[in-house]
Amino acid sequence: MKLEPYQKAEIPGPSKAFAISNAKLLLAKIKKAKKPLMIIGHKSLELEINGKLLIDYLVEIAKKYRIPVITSTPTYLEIKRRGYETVYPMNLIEAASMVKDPSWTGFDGKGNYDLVFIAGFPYYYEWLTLSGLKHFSSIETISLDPYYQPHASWSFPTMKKEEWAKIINELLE
Amino acid sequence: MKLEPYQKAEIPGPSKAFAISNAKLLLAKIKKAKKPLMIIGHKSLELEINGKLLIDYLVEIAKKYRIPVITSTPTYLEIKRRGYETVYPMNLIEAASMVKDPSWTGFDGKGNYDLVFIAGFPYYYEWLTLSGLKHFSSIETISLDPYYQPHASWSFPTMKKEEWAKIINELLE
Amino acid sequence: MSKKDLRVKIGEVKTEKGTMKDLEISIGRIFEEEWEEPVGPTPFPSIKDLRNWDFKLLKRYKPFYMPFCDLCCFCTYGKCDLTKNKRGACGIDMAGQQARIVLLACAIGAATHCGHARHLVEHLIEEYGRDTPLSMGENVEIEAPHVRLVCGIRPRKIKDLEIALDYVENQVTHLLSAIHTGQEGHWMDFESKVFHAGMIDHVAMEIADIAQIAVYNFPKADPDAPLVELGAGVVDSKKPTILVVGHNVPPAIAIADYLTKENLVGSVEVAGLCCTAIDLTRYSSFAKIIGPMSWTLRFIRSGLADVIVVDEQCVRTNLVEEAKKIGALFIATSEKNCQGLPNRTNDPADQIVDDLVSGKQPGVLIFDTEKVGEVAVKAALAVAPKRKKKRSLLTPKEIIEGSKKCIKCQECIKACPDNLPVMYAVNDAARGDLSKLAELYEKCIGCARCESACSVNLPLHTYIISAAEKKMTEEKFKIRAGRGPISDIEIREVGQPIVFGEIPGVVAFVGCPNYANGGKEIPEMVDEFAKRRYIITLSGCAAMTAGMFKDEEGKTVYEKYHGRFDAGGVVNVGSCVSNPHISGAAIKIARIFAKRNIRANYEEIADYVYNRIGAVGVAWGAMSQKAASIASGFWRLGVPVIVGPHGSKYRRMLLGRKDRDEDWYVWDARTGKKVYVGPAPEHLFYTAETKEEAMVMIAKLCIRPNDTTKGRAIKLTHYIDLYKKFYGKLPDDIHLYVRTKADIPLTMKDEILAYLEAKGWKEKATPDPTLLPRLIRKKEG
Amino acid sequence: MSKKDLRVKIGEVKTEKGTMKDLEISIGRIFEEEWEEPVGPTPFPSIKDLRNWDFKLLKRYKPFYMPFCDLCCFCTYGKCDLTKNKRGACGIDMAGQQARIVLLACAIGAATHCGHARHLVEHLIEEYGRDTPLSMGENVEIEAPHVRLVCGIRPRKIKDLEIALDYVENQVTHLLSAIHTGQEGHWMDFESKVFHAGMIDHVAMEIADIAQIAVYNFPKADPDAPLVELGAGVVDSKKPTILVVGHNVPPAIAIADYLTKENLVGSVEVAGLCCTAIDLTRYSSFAKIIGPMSWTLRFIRSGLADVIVVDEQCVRTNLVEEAKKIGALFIATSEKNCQGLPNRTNDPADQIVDDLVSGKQPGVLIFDTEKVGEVAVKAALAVAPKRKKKRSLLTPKEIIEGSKKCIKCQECIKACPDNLPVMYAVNDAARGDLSKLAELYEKCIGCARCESACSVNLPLHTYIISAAEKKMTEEKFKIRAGRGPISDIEIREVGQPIVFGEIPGVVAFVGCPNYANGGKEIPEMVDEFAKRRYIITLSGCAAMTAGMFKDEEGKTVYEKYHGRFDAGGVVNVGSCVSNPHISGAAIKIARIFAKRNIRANYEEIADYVYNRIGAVGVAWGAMSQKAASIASGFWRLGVPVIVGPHGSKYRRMLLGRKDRDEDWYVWDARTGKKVYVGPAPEHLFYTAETKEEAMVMIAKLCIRPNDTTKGRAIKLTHYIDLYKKFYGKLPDDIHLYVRTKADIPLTMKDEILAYLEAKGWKEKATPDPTLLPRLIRKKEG
Ligand code: SF4
Ligand code: SF4
Ligand code: SF4
Ligand code: SF4
Ligand code: SF4
Ligand code: SF4
Ligand code: SF4
Ligand code: SF4
Repeated sequence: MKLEPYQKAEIPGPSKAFAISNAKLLLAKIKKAKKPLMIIGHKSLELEINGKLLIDYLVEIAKKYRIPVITSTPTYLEIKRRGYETVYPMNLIEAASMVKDPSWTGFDGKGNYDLVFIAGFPYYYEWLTLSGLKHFSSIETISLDPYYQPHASWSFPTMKKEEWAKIINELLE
Repeated sequence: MKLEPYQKAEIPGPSKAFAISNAKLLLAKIKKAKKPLMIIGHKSLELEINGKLLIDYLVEIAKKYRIPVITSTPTYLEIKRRGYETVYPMNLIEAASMVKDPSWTGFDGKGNYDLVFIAGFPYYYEWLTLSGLKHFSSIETISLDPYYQPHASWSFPTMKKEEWAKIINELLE
Repeated sequence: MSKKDLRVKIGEVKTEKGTMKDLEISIGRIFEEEWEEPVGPTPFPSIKDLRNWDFKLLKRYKPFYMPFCDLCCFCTYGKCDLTKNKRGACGIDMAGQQARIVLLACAIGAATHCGHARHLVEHLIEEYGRDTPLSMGENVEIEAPHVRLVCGIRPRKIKDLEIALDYVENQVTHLLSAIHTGQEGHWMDFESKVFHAGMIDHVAMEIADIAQIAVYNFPKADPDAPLVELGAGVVDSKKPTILVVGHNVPPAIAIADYLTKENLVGSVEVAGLCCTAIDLTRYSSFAKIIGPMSWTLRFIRSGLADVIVVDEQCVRTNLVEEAKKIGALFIATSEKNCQGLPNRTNDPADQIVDDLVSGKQPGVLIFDTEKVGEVAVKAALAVAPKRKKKRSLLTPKEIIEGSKKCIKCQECIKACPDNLPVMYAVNDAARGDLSKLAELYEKCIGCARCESACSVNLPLHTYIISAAEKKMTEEKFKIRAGRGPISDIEIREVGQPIVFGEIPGVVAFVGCPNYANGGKEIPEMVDEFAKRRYIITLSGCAAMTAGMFKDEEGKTVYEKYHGRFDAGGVVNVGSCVSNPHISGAAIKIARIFAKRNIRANYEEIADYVYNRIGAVGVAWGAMSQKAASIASGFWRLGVPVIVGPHGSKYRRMLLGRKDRDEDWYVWDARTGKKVYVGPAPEHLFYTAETKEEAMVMIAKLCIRPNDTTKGRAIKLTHYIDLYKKFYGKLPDDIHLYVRTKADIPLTMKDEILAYLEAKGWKEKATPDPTLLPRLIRKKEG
Repeated sequence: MSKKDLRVKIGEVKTEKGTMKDLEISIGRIFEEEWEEPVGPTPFPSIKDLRNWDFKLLKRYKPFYMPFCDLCCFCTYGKCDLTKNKRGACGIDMAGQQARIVLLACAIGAATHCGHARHLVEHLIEEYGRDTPLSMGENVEIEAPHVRLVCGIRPRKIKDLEIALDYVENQVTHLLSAIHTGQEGHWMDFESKVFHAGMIDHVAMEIADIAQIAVYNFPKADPDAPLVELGAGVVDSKKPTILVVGHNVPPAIAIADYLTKENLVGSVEVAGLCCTAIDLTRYSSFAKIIGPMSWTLRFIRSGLADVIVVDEQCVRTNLVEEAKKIGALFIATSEKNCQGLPNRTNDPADQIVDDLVSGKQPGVLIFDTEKVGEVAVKAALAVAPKRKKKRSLLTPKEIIEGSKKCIKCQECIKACPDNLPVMYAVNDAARGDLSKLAELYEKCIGCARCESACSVNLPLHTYIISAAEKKMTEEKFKIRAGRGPISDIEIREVGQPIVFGEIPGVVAFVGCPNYANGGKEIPEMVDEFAKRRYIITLSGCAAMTAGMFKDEEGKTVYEKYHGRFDAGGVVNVGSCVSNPHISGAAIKIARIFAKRNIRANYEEIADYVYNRIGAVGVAWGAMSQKAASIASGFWRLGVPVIVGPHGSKYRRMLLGRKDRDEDWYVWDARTGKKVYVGPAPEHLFYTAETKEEAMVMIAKLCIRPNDTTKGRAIKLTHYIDLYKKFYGKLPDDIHLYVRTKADIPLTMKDEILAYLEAKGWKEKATPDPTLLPRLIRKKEG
């Protein structure tokens, strides 16, 4: 459980994500958020944790907390297949550049999002997008990957997958 | 007590100094070293800790553990004035470039040093010199400044001066 | 520079007509008067001259910056923490700093091509004389579209290129200077300079390529350029082998020439990595291509190379060390890449060969190209019997034993640019199962970072390639040799269908394939769009990669599709410096089909290309600074570029906002009215997360305001078809692209009509689109 | 480039003698035949041509690298972890990467001066014609020592400089190209390229300065150049004030010209920051110098400037914002520094003035120099009454109230480049005591990083200057205007005493004073060495800083010492681009005193300077990339450079090892024997921790193998004297410098003899020293 980038060299600088240590924290964040959003990447289709794909955990969270999801292809089809409908096809950085703009009104036309969950992308791709949001927006970002994403506002440390699953499962209980 | 560079932006990269948390550790290091060395900078003449100048602490350590000292001017005169004689005038980076060379035989002609204490320099100057030694030598380095020097092998965290003094005083007991 | 003023003062000039003494001449302009095309507004444009055009693009496509680091460490005031809205000691903010970094990359890229072009031109002049004509073949009248467009000159002989090179060097210097602490500060002006760097980069590349095409008689706009052997398995392991690596082909050509002269063709293998390989096969029928940069360590460690000759660019920087490991001899040939080696240029060839073969000097530096040819061949012949293809590959047993030392620290995984599961593969290997290691071969980009990071110093990259050795030796493919420019005849035929949209687009696959999956995904995308009868152009390592896959019939895309610049063609233009033939084709369409003046008329032509030519660049694994400047040359000309997810490492995207109607107005040149034309093209620089996403976006980014209804319908067919395939539904922006019902693809009419209705779609006008008010033929109001 | 081959092809040439059509000329060389000096071995040297010389220096002075960061983030393969001996994805290691970063800095520095020189020369040609002669005054025959030495040409008219600029731009491009991923890999070759960048940088700077001296009629080698007003307090606050900032003086001169033309001299103040200020005072008697770059915010926030005109280089990048705060109008004038402003170049001056004064556009961009002059003056006259010197300085009460908001987070201290105790000063202020804040004024370098970092957004830099306002307004000093080159007469007089060592040394204070204490310590060091009758030369911001201190009699060093290039002189050559007059003086000594050929004869002259001329550069607070390349130009010429501790941020030192006897052998040109000459000079690039350490090292680094016994004795006197003063004992290396007893300073004879005896000292030879075997007159053996 180290606050160390999963890509050894991807040191962010002085400002680093706080560590997520338990489900309560995540729950509190969700509760506090006026309009959360989740962005899911295609690596979630490859990463297996305790016999279950990352995408399944993520879709379950989205479902349970009614969080709209942005994703690309082929993930879009996979999420639909899992019976979740509040999902919008959009490229990650496109999404980030929209979310960054306070005047964007979101998919429901009612205003921008204030909390972004993100997971399942190639490490550096997610890392850089989070960096863009960190520097150029005031949105709160939470990485749900089982490793440290220092440019997020909050991230899991790089950790054993079982520990990660335990926390996420608590969130899903 | 944070492992955070005292110069906010002087982030080293993936490899960072371990934290010195007590006097025992320092003592063990000194005991283990075959040939320790101390390099003292002129900021030690300005930094006051608990009513005593940093240079006084350092000279006392050098005296007690018979560690030869390298320093420049005006520090050289100040150390002499404090009655310590095993002190050699030399510029910091010059010293580092000597210590870096395994074939250098030291001031006694008997071989190179294996542990370097360092303290009392402008932050960035010490920081960079330690970086040079970290990357290009296998010498162990210990910063004795009351703040974090991440390029050293070991460093105090950035800490309250009283806490620092407590540990150093233990070493001097 | 727009009034580039040449002057000469000389003591003595010898010409054919006699000798002149103390001649002094001042020349205000160097423009030929005999050329009927008038000089446009911006000959030899300086940094500021196209700033207005850039600002138009930048207002539509706002940069989204993604800092690699919270800090700036450019000067001794630093490091400075620029997190959020903090400013550095020089006053710069994060947006400015990111744009400055992009400019640095592009300036390095442009400088690299320019330096390459300069060395090449100097060399060719020395060898062949300054009056060598610059013929691109009978079918090419516009020999240098970029030089004409940017500089406003028409180069006829090789020496004419020097004027343009002077200009490029001058601009590179100014651009680099703007990066100095306390110069430019605003992101928008940095970005404008980025575009400028890209523009001059295309000039530099064009110069390099037309010079070598003309002098070396490479294929000249030849759609039927020969097929060439490609792959790590194409080298005959029984023969002495010379490996050439890099981009600047003269030393490799000297090797080929020496072999020919000495009747050694067939007795010695010459194979290459990267663009030097591509360019050598444009010259010599017996040369072979191993693969892109990421194949470097694979091939070298296989031990087949007896002599390694490197020139410049994309040459792994520790090859001296790698050559030593396999006992290969090493020759460096470029002043940009000297590797600390002794300069033996002035020593006799045989003495150098002796010193190499005897091991006295494992590597040498030779600047004399001809001598390189002689030394390389002689050394290869002499050393081959001695070293007996010494390799550093390992046996399964060695791998298994070594793997047992792994301490499971994960450093290898954390060091891998793609976090490939090296440790897990090693741990399987320790249990005797090498399959996971062999699998890594497909995704590994050969960077050896895992190896360098390994806590117990396992030669991990060697493990991977050793485990996949069989696969590697079976890598035998075909690629069509680089054909050079697009001919005027081809342009004449496709100009109209492209501008009207009936050929749905021109897709250029360029740049390095240095990210995981690049190898598999490029051929797949090429095939998809060639099948859909887009025009596919390729260059450099992307062109190789496209050829490294065979369909069920055992054919590569080069064998499957024709090589004409026409619908369904798969057109390899050549090496990286051949890229301007792709952008140049767009310029030529403006000139040949639309009869626009291109001479020193950049802004108008870029506006033309941007609004009318459905071209898009794809750099699926690009890693270099050169790739950055190549891309920015496309942007300024109005051609969008798509990169893979790793492209986020270029640190900023240029993204349009289709939700903001106000961004998508153009002037109608006929009426002077402002007209909404939809987000076409939607983005200027875009990362796609997956190949599927990329394919949908390629189709979409080919849409242009000028499409005829027929053209738009065809483009929408492909876009919607691909979208449905990969997202299972209609895209949510069709209403922005359908102007009248005639735009709707027939086969999807009902579905789309229903969708449009639901969206409250209204009919839109189809203007004669331009972003330049000065091009309005009728004054507004 | 050594065979730089000019060619022209033109449709039409108009000369005074008529018109030529379709002229075509090829010229193999551009060397004047009338110049009796023979062309040396390296005209227009390319990167590789002086590599041997560089390697000689680099073997003596091995780099000690101090990475700023464990990582490399130069390309999209990265970031790569290079910790210890790890390699990046391109194969580079940490030493290579550090050298590459140094090369990048120097390439940027050289590009910046070259770009500056090019814009200046283009501008001057446009305004004054290409045939303007390059006279440096009657007493200067060698008008351009660097151009002669490096290029091998003798520029007579301003247009001749373009050939040299083409060369510099060409080399900058190649150097930058070597930084591309996968090019150069070995630290030693990167360092050789660093030296090359420095060499061409001195050519570029020389071009810029001799062009402006000749055309603008700046002081020409004038030891009695006028004294000029200097300091933040010299501006008459009642008058409309224009502040000029930067390095490229034409816009400032246009302002002065406009004032003169309109009879407004005396009614409007023109004052400057950085080198533009220095250069303006070389032109205009009424201009004033505020101070170096670090004075920027101080002066601007004081509100005195009504109009701020910036050109290029060392211009804080957020001045648009700062100008807004005080309601000053802003004019940018350089394409390298456009700040996103609207380009108003083609609009009428009065309209621009209106838009500025009305606040419609707070800042504009104007590329037409003359128009800048008019707009700046008119705008200043119009806005001054309106804005009434609005300032952003604060009253004690405001500071005290604000300070109470401090949450004691220490972010300000951690953000300060010198970790100045800002928080403690603020906390004292909260208790009503502003003295600590006022004290910070002395050490603060005006970067405003503390402010940017403050958790509660306190305007901390404003606090500091407000607290010290009285002090600031009292800053009134004198500086001698930049005199330009050293005259041949001076060289003739001092050549011998310098080469023999009887003038103990030439100490050049150059570069920025942008680190704490720079302000106090530079004048102190200047005074110490002037008193000791060294020759002190100065340039740029260091020259200003030297003048910002008065002795008990109220005199600055410029008033206290003469301005001749002679013992005890304090010689301000001018701005940063005047630096080559300092290095050029060394070249001239070789030519004028020693009668060496300098034309295209770099290596021999560098060898001469290195072994014979006791010169040393001191850059006590240098921060810029330009400073890096200036320093490396000195290194290649054999002149060591000392920086303050902050200079460690340049990331590597070049340190000799006096303990290794084998490093300190030279050839005796008379006998061909190898002779030990001691570590002279001991280091090539050195950081001194304190001014005391620096002073000792300055004296020591002036020692040269060629010193006569008398000269050596004098040099040792100063070295030992300073050493004793600051270390209280004899230095431990005297035995390495005393060759015969005659070398021993008389006054210390006994003490030193005793020391030598204890060391087992033996007499040594005094050769005719050279590192170049080819200069041996008698063949060895
Ligand atoms: S360039 Fe500016 S932001 Fe970067 S280190 Fe220097 S002062 Fe800081
Ligand atoms: S060599 Fe291959 S597996 Fe190893 S770090 Fe590089 S890409 Fe990853
Ligand atoms: S770095 Fe080496 S030791 Fe560590 S997990 Fe990877 S293979 Fe094993
Ligand atoms: S920008 Fe790169 S080199 Fe500089 S501190 Fe950040 S990671 Fe390190
Ligand atoms: S230049 Fe080399 S070390 Fe630097 S990021 Fe690129 S691959 Fe890594
Ligand atoms: S403005 Fe002065 S006090 Fe503030 S950070 Fe800069 S140097 Fe330090
Ligand atoms: S940064 Fe601001 S709030 Fe924090 S200690 Fe400094 S002055 Fe106080
Ligand atoms: S001395 Fe430094 S701050 Fe001053 S003008 Fe020169 S480079 Fe800029």
